[in-house]
Amino acid sequence: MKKIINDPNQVVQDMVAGMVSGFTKTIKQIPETTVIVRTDAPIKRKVGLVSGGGSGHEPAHAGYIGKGMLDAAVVGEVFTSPTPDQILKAIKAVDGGAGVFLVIKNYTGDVLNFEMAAELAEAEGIQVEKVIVNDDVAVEDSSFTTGRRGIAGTVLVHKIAGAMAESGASLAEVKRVAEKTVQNVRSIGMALSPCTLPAAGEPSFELEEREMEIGIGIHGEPGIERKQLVSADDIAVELTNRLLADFDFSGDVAVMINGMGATPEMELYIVNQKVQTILAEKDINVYQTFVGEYMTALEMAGCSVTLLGLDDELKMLLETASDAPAFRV
Amino acid sequence: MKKIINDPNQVVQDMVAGMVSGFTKTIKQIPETTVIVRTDAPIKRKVGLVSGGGSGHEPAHAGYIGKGMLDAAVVGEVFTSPTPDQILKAIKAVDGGAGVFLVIKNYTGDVLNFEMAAELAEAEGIQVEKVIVNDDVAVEDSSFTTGRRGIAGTVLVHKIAGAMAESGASLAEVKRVAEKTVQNVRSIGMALSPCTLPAAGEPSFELEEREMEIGIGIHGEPGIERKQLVSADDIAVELTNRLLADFDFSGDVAVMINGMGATPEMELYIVNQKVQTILAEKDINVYQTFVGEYMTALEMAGCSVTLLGLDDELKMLLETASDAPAFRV
Amino acid sequence: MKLTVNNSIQWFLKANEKMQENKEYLTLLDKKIGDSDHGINMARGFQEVANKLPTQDYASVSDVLKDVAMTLMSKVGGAAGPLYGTIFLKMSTAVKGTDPVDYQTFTNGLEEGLVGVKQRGKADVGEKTLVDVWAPVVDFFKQGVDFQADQLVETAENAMDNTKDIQASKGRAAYFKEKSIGHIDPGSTSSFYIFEALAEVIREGE
Amino acid sequence: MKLTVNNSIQWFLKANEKMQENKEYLTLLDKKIGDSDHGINMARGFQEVANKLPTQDYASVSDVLKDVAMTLMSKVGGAAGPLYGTIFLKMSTAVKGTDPVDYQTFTNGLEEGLVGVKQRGKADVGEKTLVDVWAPVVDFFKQGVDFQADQLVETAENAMDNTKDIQASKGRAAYFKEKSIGHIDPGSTSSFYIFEALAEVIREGE
Ligand SMILES: Nc1ncnc2c1ncn2[C@@H]1O[C@H](COP(=O)(O)OP(=O)(O)O)[C@@H](O)[C@H]1O
Ligand SMILES: Nc1ncnc2c1ncn2[C@@H]1O[C@H](COP(=O)(O)OP(=O)(O)O)[C@@H](O)[C@H]1O
Ligand SMILES: [Mg+2]
Ligand SMILES: [Mg+2]
Ligand SMILES: [Mg+2]
Ligand SMILES: [Mg+2]
Repeated sequence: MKKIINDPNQVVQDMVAGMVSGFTKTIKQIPETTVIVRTDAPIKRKVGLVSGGGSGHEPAHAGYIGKGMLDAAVVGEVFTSPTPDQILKAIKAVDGGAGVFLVIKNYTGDVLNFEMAAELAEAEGIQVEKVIVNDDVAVEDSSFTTGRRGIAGTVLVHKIAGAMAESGASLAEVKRVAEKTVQNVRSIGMALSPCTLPAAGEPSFELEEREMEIGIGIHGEPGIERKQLVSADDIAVELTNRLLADFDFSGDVAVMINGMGATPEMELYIVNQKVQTILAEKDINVYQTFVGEYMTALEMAGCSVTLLGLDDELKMLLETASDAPAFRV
Repeated sequence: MKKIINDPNQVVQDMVAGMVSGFTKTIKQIPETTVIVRTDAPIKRKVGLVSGGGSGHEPAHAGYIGKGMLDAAVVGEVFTSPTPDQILKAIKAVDGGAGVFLVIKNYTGDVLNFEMAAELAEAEGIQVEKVIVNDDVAVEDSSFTTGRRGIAGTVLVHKIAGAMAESGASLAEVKRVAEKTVQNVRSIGMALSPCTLPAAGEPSFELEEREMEIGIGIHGEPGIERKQLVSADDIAVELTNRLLADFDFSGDVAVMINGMGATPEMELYIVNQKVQTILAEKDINVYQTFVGEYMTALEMAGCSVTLLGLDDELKMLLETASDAPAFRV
Repeated sequence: MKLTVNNSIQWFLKANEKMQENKEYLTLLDKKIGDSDHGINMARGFQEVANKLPTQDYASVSDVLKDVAMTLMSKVGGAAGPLYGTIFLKMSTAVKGTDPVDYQTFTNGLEEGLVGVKQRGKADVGEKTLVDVWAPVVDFFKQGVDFQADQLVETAENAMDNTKDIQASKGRAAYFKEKSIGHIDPGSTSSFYIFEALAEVIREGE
Repeated sequence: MKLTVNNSIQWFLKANEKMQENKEYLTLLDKKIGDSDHGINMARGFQEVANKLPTQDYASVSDVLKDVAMTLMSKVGGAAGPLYGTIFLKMSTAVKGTDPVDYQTFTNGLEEGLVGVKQRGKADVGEKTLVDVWAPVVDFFKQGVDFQADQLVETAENAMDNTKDIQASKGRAAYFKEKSIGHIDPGSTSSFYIFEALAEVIREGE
């Protein structure tokens, strides 16, 4: 394992310190926590927006803190949901009286910890609402299991809910647009090579030299299929077709080509080229495109494709200004 | 070699197509070239700003196109300077009558090709000025050799020259602030693992499992020393001290912690934490901080640290608005 | 069998030793059908518990259990944190008022813990989670007062081993679908260590 | 020796074959003391030259050389592109007006190319660049009219081999400082192929 770190058990503490260091005008760390908050929080009468999850997905989630997006991010251990006490601190720090909205990715750990935090906050008289993002079409949409994972589409939920909250909308309104976004967003990922948790010291899975995995999650969880590595165009076709098969995207869409960590931007653009071509062929109009690293899995090589169906309201919210360093509009 | 590409010999064409695809409101490709230009170019009476170089350094350089930064980027083959004919096309496309300014990184290939293009442009009656960025302190500053390389500091030159040009300043004024920036900026990089050119198919150098290289260039060119991998803090100390030994940074500085391609953002923040601590100990005031991927070397793992000494003029130019997707202010 | 404050502290100190010793093994199990962090998470959480318990003055077993619950809840994270937190919190409530805790009360506490974790995780027996160890152990306790520590270990161990044949339908292992079969559930294994530690404490008291 | 339009086209077609055959080798040399692209660059540029030359109607050797120069300049990139571009452009100018090109004019052309590339690259003999092959070859041509193709190959080959012992002070190899010693210069090697191709053309004309 080759990493630029100090103590493998201290990476999260060190990272959070380094996230705030040099950025004290805009964000602050709640002392003795791994919660990062806008310096101007809580904002009176604005719905507070809190997200978070395990770390190792940077810039998610702290990079999305800023006017027009998140008010706080709760940073868990690597690939491990943060705990209810930390989440509760974030909720309290951003509650400006209009309630707090939680964006949760659909993993057992995240759901349990955020739900417990929400219960604790409600017990203290804070109004809390939430949305659970489950955009990953690689997982069967079953009510008997945990269901679909939340992956890169989460970033678009942050953006849209954040814009709505910034406009002064009520908690119910924020929830409504967040849920609409979740209903309209689909993603799927793939990987060429694994990632290594600092404290584990070894790659969390193996892939052969000419092998790739379609449908992989952002913690290296298995996908749909392992198979021979194919061309960028063929990868783009497979991923895009799986999204189109799952949801009716006729109309306007936003496209996000997300790098998993180690993939050169060059390769993301090559994928983007083909995705755009496919959508054009199907008369799907691309309203906005995002290419870059938005939701990573440490140094995993690979990418994901996200499509979000847009109506006029979502378009408007997607375009509103955002100060978040990782999603500046 | 595992890459998400189609034909290894077509990666640049495919990438450029994918850079423009989905972003046609803001940028366009000059047909049959690998030149990318602002859609609103040429802008009357504004100095046109052109940069470029080999590809594989994304988001450099096309990510820095936008109001307040570059007008055009010329994309060469992977790690290979673009050719004079392409550069000339960029110059012509952005000349709004106030002349064109070239930001060149100090590599023999880049200097030769850009100089030839400048000669051709001047022969066609376009006023051209240039700056050669050589911020890499890992290379001896010798007049008998090629001299220092241009690395991540180049991005700050784009920003500052771009802001000046956007303000309506003359070619001479743009050149003056660009040169001031070059005089005040120093960088140094390090790597944990190599990168592979698509057409070469094999890593361009090797590093042992517990080895790192200090002072490496953005094409994997050798640095100062190969040695045992040490902690993030020790790496930060070594890199920062080499910068401080080379230039008097007392006063205000901008800090850039740049990822080389495969390094998780987590690790960049860990390095940032220590760099900020060192600077604080030396009473150097950090005016602004940038952490992310600004100038990469395909999927090389590693980072670089850049310091830029700031006076009031540079501060102001650094803070002015920029629409460039990879450097939005 | 009676559980004193001191017994209960010993229980968690021993459990911690096992988590530390088997940190890599638990992580390896989680690598096979999860995200390679269960050992790291449990070792971190139980270390905190072990650091804390000896420094406090506890009036009751219920208080010990509550502190264990809160510490695990705030230090483990992931799925395991709230699940184990819930178990020991429910147990703490159930045994409140009896000190030392007698067999019946303790059994009741275990059962409340099981009910709580099933609710929290929306999981039932046969989904390849720690419920598959807790449920048989609760049954075992309910069978009678006069048991041997070895039988407890055996029950928990068999239950753990049996998770190998189950296809996961809850938690991260569910993503592996039929490929989850053939691997022991990491959470069931950490639960086994907890009962192994309990058996040792009971044995010492015998 | 006289160089016709056809001879000169053959020269570059043969040179292209060598660039294609040795693409990997040139890249390997550049991996040792550069950035692993020299073979890729030269193969791309000369392939374009080889694609173009047979499709055009050239009135003079000068025109052939000019087209070679412009094609290399716009297709090779990196350091080698403008350097080889400059060489053949200068040569084109120098041989203009004599067709077929006689020995004296050709020698003069080579020398003009050398002067041009030294200026362009700000490099002199002994800096471990292609100048270290071109300079001795120009000297060789200047020595006399009556030479054998084999001697040309030998001269260029020795010159190329000699770059091994030089410490680079120009181009990317200069970053390797003393570690550049012991490796043959990639640009000198591609220049050797160009002269080897020239020798073959001369041999065929003998
Ligand atoms: N819904 C659930 N109900 C009960 N136990 C569960 C549930 N989901 C997961 N678990 C248990 O948690 C264990 C995984 O814990 P851990 O690896 O720490 O968390 P995460 O899956 O978030 O990484 C599993 O092995 C399983 O025993
Ligand atoms: N200043 C210079 N003058 C003459 N030749 C040079 C100079 N710099 C580099 N070269 C030649 O160019 C070759 C490298 O070409 P290439 O690898 O294509 O370009 P780059 O170094 O830009 O990647 C070197 O081997 C050397 O022979
Ligand atoms: Mg986890
Ligand atoms: Mg090169
Ligand atoms: Mg896990
Ligand atoms: Mg080269």
